[in-house]
Amino acid sequence: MTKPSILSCEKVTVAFDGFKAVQGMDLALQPGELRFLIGPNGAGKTTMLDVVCGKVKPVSGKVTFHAKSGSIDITKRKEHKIAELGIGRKFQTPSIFAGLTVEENLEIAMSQNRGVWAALRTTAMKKAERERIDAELSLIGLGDQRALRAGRLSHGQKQWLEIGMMLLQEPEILLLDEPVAGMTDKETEKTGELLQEIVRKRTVVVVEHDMAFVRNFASKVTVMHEGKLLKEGTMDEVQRDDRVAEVYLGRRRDVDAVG
Amino acid sequence: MMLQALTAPRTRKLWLLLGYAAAAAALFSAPLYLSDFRLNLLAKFLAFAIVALGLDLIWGYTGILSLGHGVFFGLGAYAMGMHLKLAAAGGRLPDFMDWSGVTKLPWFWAPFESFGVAVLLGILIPAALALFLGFFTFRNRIRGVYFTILTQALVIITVTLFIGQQAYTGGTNGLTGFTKLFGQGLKTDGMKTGLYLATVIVLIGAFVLCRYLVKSRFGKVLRAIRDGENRVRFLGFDPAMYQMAAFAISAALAGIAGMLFVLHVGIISPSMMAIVPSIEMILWVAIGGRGALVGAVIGAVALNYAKSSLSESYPEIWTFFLGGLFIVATVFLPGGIVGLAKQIGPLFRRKEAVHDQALNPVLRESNRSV
Amino acid sequence: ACGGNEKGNASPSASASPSASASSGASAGEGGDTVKVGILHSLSGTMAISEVTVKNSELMAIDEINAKGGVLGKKIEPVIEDGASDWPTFAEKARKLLSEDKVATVFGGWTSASRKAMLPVFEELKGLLWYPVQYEGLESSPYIFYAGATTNQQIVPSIDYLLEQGKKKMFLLGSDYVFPRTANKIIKAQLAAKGGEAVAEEYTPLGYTDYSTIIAKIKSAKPDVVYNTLNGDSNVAFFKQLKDAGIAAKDLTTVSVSIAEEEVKGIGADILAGHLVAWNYYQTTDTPENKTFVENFKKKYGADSVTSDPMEAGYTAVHLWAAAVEKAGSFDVEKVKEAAKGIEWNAPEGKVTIDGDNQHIYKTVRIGEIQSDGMIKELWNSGSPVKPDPYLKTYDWAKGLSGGS
Amino acid sequence: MEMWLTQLFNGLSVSSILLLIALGLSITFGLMKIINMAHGEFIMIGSYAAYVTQNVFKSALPKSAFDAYFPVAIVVSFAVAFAIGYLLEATLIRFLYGRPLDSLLATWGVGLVLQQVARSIFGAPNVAVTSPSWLDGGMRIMDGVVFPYKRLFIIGLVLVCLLAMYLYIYRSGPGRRMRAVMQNREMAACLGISTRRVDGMTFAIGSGIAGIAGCALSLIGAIGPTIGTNYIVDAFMVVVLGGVGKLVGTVAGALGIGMFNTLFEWWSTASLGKVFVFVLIVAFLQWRTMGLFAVKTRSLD
Amino acid sequence: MLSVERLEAGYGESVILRDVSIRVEPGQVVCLMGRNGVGKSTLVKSIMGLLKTKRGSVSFKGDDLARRAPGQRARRGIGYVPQGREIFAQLTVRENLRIGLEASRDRKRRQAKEIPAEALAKFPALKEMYERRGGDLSGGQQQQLAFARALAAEPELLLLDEPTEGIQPSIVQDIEDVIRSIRDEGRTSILLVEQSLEFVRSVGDRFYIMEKGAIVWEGVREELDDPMVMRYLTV
Ligand SMILES: Nc1ncnc2c1ncn2[C@@H]1O[C@H](COP(=O)(O)OP(=O)(O)OP(=O)(O)O)[C@@H](O)[C@H]1O
Ligand SMILES: Nc1ncnc2c1ncn2[C@@H]1O[C@H](COP(=O)(O)OP(=O)(O)OP(=O)(O)O)[C@@H](O)[C@H]1O
Ligand SMILES: NC(N)=O
Ligand SMILES: [Mg+2]
Ligand SMILES: [Mg+2]
Repeated sequence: MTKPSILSCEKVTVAFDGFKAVQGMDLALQPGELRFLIGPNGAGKTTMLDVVCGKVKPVSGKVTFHAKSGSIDITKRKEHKIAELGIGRKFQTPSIFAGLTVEENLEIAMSQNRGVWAALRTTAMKKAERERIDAELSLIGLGDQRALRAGRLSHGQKQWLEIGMMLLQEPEILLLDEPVAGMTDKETEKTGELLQEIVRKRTVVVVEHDMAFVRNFASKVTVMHEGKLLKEGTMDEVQRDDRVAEVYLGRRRDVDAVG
Repeated sequence: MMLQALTAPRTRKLWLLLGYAAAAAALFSAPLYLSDFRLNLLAKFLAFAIVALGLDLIWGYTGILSLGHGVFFGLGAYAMGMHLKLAAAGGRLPDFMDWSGVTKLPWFWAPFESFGVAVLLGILIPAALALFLGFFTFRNRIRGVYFTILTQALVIITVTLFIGQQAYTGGTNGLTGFTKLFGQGLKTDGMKTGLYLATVIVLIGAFVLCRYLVKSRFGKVLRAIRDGENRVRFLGFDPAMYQMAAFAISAALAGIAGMLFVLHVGIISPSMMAIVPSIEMILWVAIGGRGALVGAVIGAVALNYAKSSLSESYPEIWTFFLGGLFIVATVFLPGGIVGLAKQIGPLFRRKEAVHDQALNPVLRESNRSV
Repeated sequence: ACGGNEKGNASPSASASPSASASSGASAGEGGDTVKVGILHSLSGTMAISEVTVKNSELMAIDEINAKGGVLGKKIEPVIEDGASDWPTFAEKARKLLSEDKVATVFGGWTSASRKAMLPVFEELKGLLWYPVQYEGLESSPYIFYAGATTNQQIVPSIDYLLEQGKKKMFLLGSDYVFPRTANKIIKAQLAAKGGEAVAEEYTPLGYTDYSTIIAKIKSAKPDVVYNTLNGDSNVAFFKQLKDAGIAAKDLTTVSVSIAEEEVKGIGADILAGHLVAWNYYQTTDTPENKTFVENFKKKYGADSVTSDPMEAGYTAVHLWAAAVEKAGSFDVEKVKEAAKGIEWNAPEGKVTIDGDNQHIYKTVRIGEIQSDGMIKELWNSGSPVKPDPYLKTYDWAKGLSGGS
Repeated sequence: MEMWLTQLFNGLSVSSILLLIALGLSITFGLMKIINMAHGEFIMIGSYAAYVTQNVFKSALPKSAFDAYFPVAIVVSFAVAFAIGYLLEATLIRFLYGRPLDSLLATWGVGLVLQQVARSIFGAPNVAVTSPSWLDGGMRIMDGVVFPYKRLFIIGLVLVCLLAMYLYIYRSGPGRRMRAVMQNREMAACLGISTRRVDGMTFAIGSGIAGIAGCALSLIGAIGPTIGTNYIVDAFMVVVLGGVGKLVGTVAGALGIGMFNTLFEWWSTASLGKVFVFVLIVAFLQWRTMGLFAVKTRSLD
Repeated sequence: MLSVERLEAGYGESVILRDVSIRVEPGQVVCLMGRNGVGKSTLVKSIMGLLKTKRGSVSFKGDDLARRAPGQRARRGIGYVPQGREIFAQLTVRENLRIGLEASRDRKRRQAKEIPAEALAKFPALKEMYERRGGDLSGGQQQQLAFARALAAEPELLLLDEPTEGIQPSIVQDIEDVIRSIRDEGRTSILLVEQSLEFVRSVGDRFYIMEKGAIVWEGVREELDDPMVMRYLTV
């Protein structure tokens, strides 16, 4: 805990009709960190991301975003304000705008003035914006589909599109919920490389179940179980933990053998 | 290759432009070839087309179904009606007030003495009401049918109040008996042609405005809201602001249409703000093809034309045909009249409607939002 | 002539519009051996329950006239249009009838709103409208003939009748629209001047169907009479529910001004028996003309069908127009109007006369009681036709009613 | 005291009628997501079915049997509306799943056609149904407080319909299949459910219940081609206010609107009472944006 | 068991699959691989009957399925775990499973009040969530539910579209075990769409690789070597 954290969650508890999905969870992120959040299905990972991006309000606990201008209590902000602060989110099931073209999806996601007036006055994309989108399109491999309605993309292509949108949004903190689900191994690798690229400029939290992926790219891993923090540390430390093995990784497999 | 890519969209644009120009020319020259009666009808339909444009903006593009646009239409119409009534009264009290025991012109009637103020209020009052309603509902994230029902409640509240305040609104009879505009007789040939042409110009203006809106980034955000309101939120936009803006613009257009309607038809009464007219407005857009501005215009004109001519030809059973038309249109023209152009073998395709996302994603998506 | 519709002749419409008649010089509605007239009622929508029967009686009158050789030797050809219970549609169709079909006259309308919507069209195109329903008065357009009762031919005398019977406390119940509100305003002034009392005034939205609370209010107000200006479906709900609440005609007098034989049929005579109504005509009205009228009507529309006041008014209107045309010797609107002044005709309701001053009609007022067979028994009548006074100028107590001017 | 009792009963009675007209819609709209603008016309069908049944009894059976017509009429109303609903589903509605807005347009057309059919068959004016004598009069609770038998009967009928619907939807195999199909038609099909049959049955049941409502309403209201228009808005209000897709919501919606309406109407006037109720609905939705019993989901939208 | 011959299918106007032929023999686990968007899910949907085949045929146990609706195919013994889970969100876990029983060919089982125990044996965690609504479960829990739901009807052919997506490693192992045990029992054949090479190598008997809507490679486990992978599965 040398550097001041950019985001800190303290004792966050979330309940749905009495069911506690997250209980007293702590999480602190350093600027420029690539953090992996793992844990069994239903551990509360997605819910935790929901809290950070404002989708779910915790019943108790504090979530503080340490911006340059000062600390901000996230739990009191509306979603779009949180997004404006610089917290971006990719959802577990791909959620893109099905009726818009691939290109339009990216255009909207692109960092910009998001007020009504500004939008009313913008008719055509500026040259710089065009170029950014073109670059993004080739990065996510959807150049040929740029004019296609996004609803017609395959599952994996939608994933890519959403990642592309997140990158154009240029958030300070990027929350990725299972970004490589449904991708081929090679694509997974490519995504990982992309992540390392991104993390130079921002902080990233990734929720994943693909251990090979986690292993290859993670420096620090947080393990959740039943809404609580189970273990935090390097991948090696986590792997060696018996409880993690028991509830999450599985008994037999030697994780080192993966890949 | 390069050249082709450049020219293809361009020629299409050229054709489109040509089409618009031809349509505009046909409209402007209508007084030359249409009878008095038909011209009056067309003028009314064109006024309806303006409401349809606004509805398309809020429904087709933003995915918000308002069954309350009759109110906005009516408020605009009443604004103009009040002006005309005062003009007809020529400085005295409007006749219905007189009979209702009102002795002095109510304060809120006074501003409508001026044509300019009346027009302004005819636009601003609907827009302000829409903003007011939108401010609460959109910020509270009232969506889908819940919003739709809320607009129906708005209709019922407004209509009941207008009926109840007979001394100030003319009650169920509404406002009629208009005679003059700008001191000129309303029924002179020159005035009628002038009003018709004014309607054409306003319609074109509204069309250009809406086109600009949907092509701008604002329009893209609206469509994004239609597809996934929350997702838009997490991108940093405040959907409520966009929805409010779209709703208010849409209401203002309805108000404008209402003003023109009164000038052509000579009556506004609460029944024109009620549930049925409000639903009919939606039907125009649906038949024309939502999510396409031309569709809204075509739908409003075509459907009203069909209604008029069907009821002229079969006065006793025309609702059979009109109802049948709706049924056939939804089953066989899911994209509306405009969608018809885009699909050739609809008969065969309907069978796989459930899986057929490719057919018309806009349609499916906007459908989903209710 | 074309009723002063200069544009109709001057514009090139004849060549462009397929429906425009080729003989552009011909008189209004005249084409060879026939003359067109418009019939404009709601044949669809919520008002069709009332208006369709009026259309039927008007058509029957036309048949009768045609059977006798028509008017001025021409057969009448009705052009039927549907007002669709929508007021702007009434205006649209009126315009169509006058300027496209060039009809000689129009019979139509029921609600005041529909009449108000048509009025400017008739005044603009100088066409003629015959309006067959009782209404709230306060109107006198030079292009409309009012064949139904105005307030002093129905409301006012019925209140006088009730007061004479010693019924002073009145509960005013109406649908929320112009006719009931205006009628009640008049009634309140009349009661105030003549020692009666309006204990309550209630309006329910058109189409309202639950009267339990209203009935509770009636119970607690304990009036002598419920003066009922409800319209349409609401009447069915009100009377069915009144009966269920254990209130029969013997317990509480009601007087209705919008329930005629047709409505009785739709509510059920068992429910309405004993309740009072006020009109100018009943199926039972004892005149030779009515006998044939009812007979012919049943012959044409079935033995089950009944006749009612608005139907009779519509029927009478057609005959009055024909008489006026014959007298004028022309279909020209202005000439017909001129000729119509003072025309008398023996209608099913008795002798009627067109009042030249306001184009209303002298009508006999009748209070009746609904019988268990669905017919209405006359209890009282005004003896002679009452002169129409749409603005109630001849009634002292009505002076304060309008705002002054 | 007696006024309170009467008004409480009236409130309950109004609620029961609202519930009756909304129950069928809670299926066709609440579960199937068909914006069924022809719902009012199915009520109308039920009323006319009662009228026809009555006429048959009048003309074909001895006078003494007349009073028995009403139970028969309920069954006939259900059956006729059910059959027409089934037919409609098979020929039209099935093209409209997942397209609620198109369903609005098409069912609006269906409503127009059905009204015209009724007008052509039965004539434009209203027709009368004579209620059976055993429903005449009322139960005397105390001096000045009478609970009409018809109202009591309707309350009872609603309870029976409600119970039957509850058992069917939430406690039976067909009901489970129905809910599965309504939530995810494609997946239900993939799991071996005959979606065509379930769809047809569901719409037909919703229509049939509207038919029962029409039959019951013939006791206290008008019977004419356009009576559906009197009920349609209220029916939607009830279903939506309670929370779309929840039977308990529909009950709550009906009770809420019915009670408040009666209360406001007592305090003010029928028109103002209506305004108050609708203002209250608008205000209420600000607080409960998805109705009283919102269906909560984790999904993004 | 299942034989797809020269299938052509797609969405509306757009044809995705061209001339696709695959076979699944009884008791086999056949794996279908390919990059995102090549048409794997489309093929599975066509087999299930969710998409209309434009040309070619799908036959199961010797019958042509062309005219059969998805429900009929399910009742003939095809089980389906779709990509994206498609849980009935408003139904409880129990109800979801009971819907799964609908396709049973055994009448008793179809009308059973309780979920047969062996259907749940492979996913014990579900039992604890019986009364919760399907939509409330986490992604991985839903995936398990979808799997169990498909197994409830004892299908003869199971179509699995990326069943391990979003599943925690230990359960992926369990699923692997489940698939293996199903294979060992020999009563159910499996067509598995899967991205993880490691996973398919450990359970698959035969392999198909797709590219742009066509089968470009087929073979057995030993033939699925690194050059093959490099060629068809890298980006
Ligand atoms: N809206 C809700 N209502 C009820 N329960 C919920 C809701 N949202 C989440 N839960 C429950 O909270 C728990 C945590 O869910 P969450 O989605 O956060 O898990 P997760 O760690 O993301 O799992 P996975 O890896 O499977 O995606 C789960 O048991 C889930 O069922
Ligand atoms: N509903 C749809 N409408 C139109 N086109 C679609 C639809 N779904 C998929 N497609 C198109 O079909 C092609 C194949 O999609 P499919 O879902 O079969 O891919 P996949 O191989 O399963 O990919 P993934 O691994 O990403 O799931 C894609 O190019 C996609 O654009
Ligand atoms: N004129 C009437 N009764 O509305
Ligand atoms: Mg998750
Ligand atoms: Mg796939």
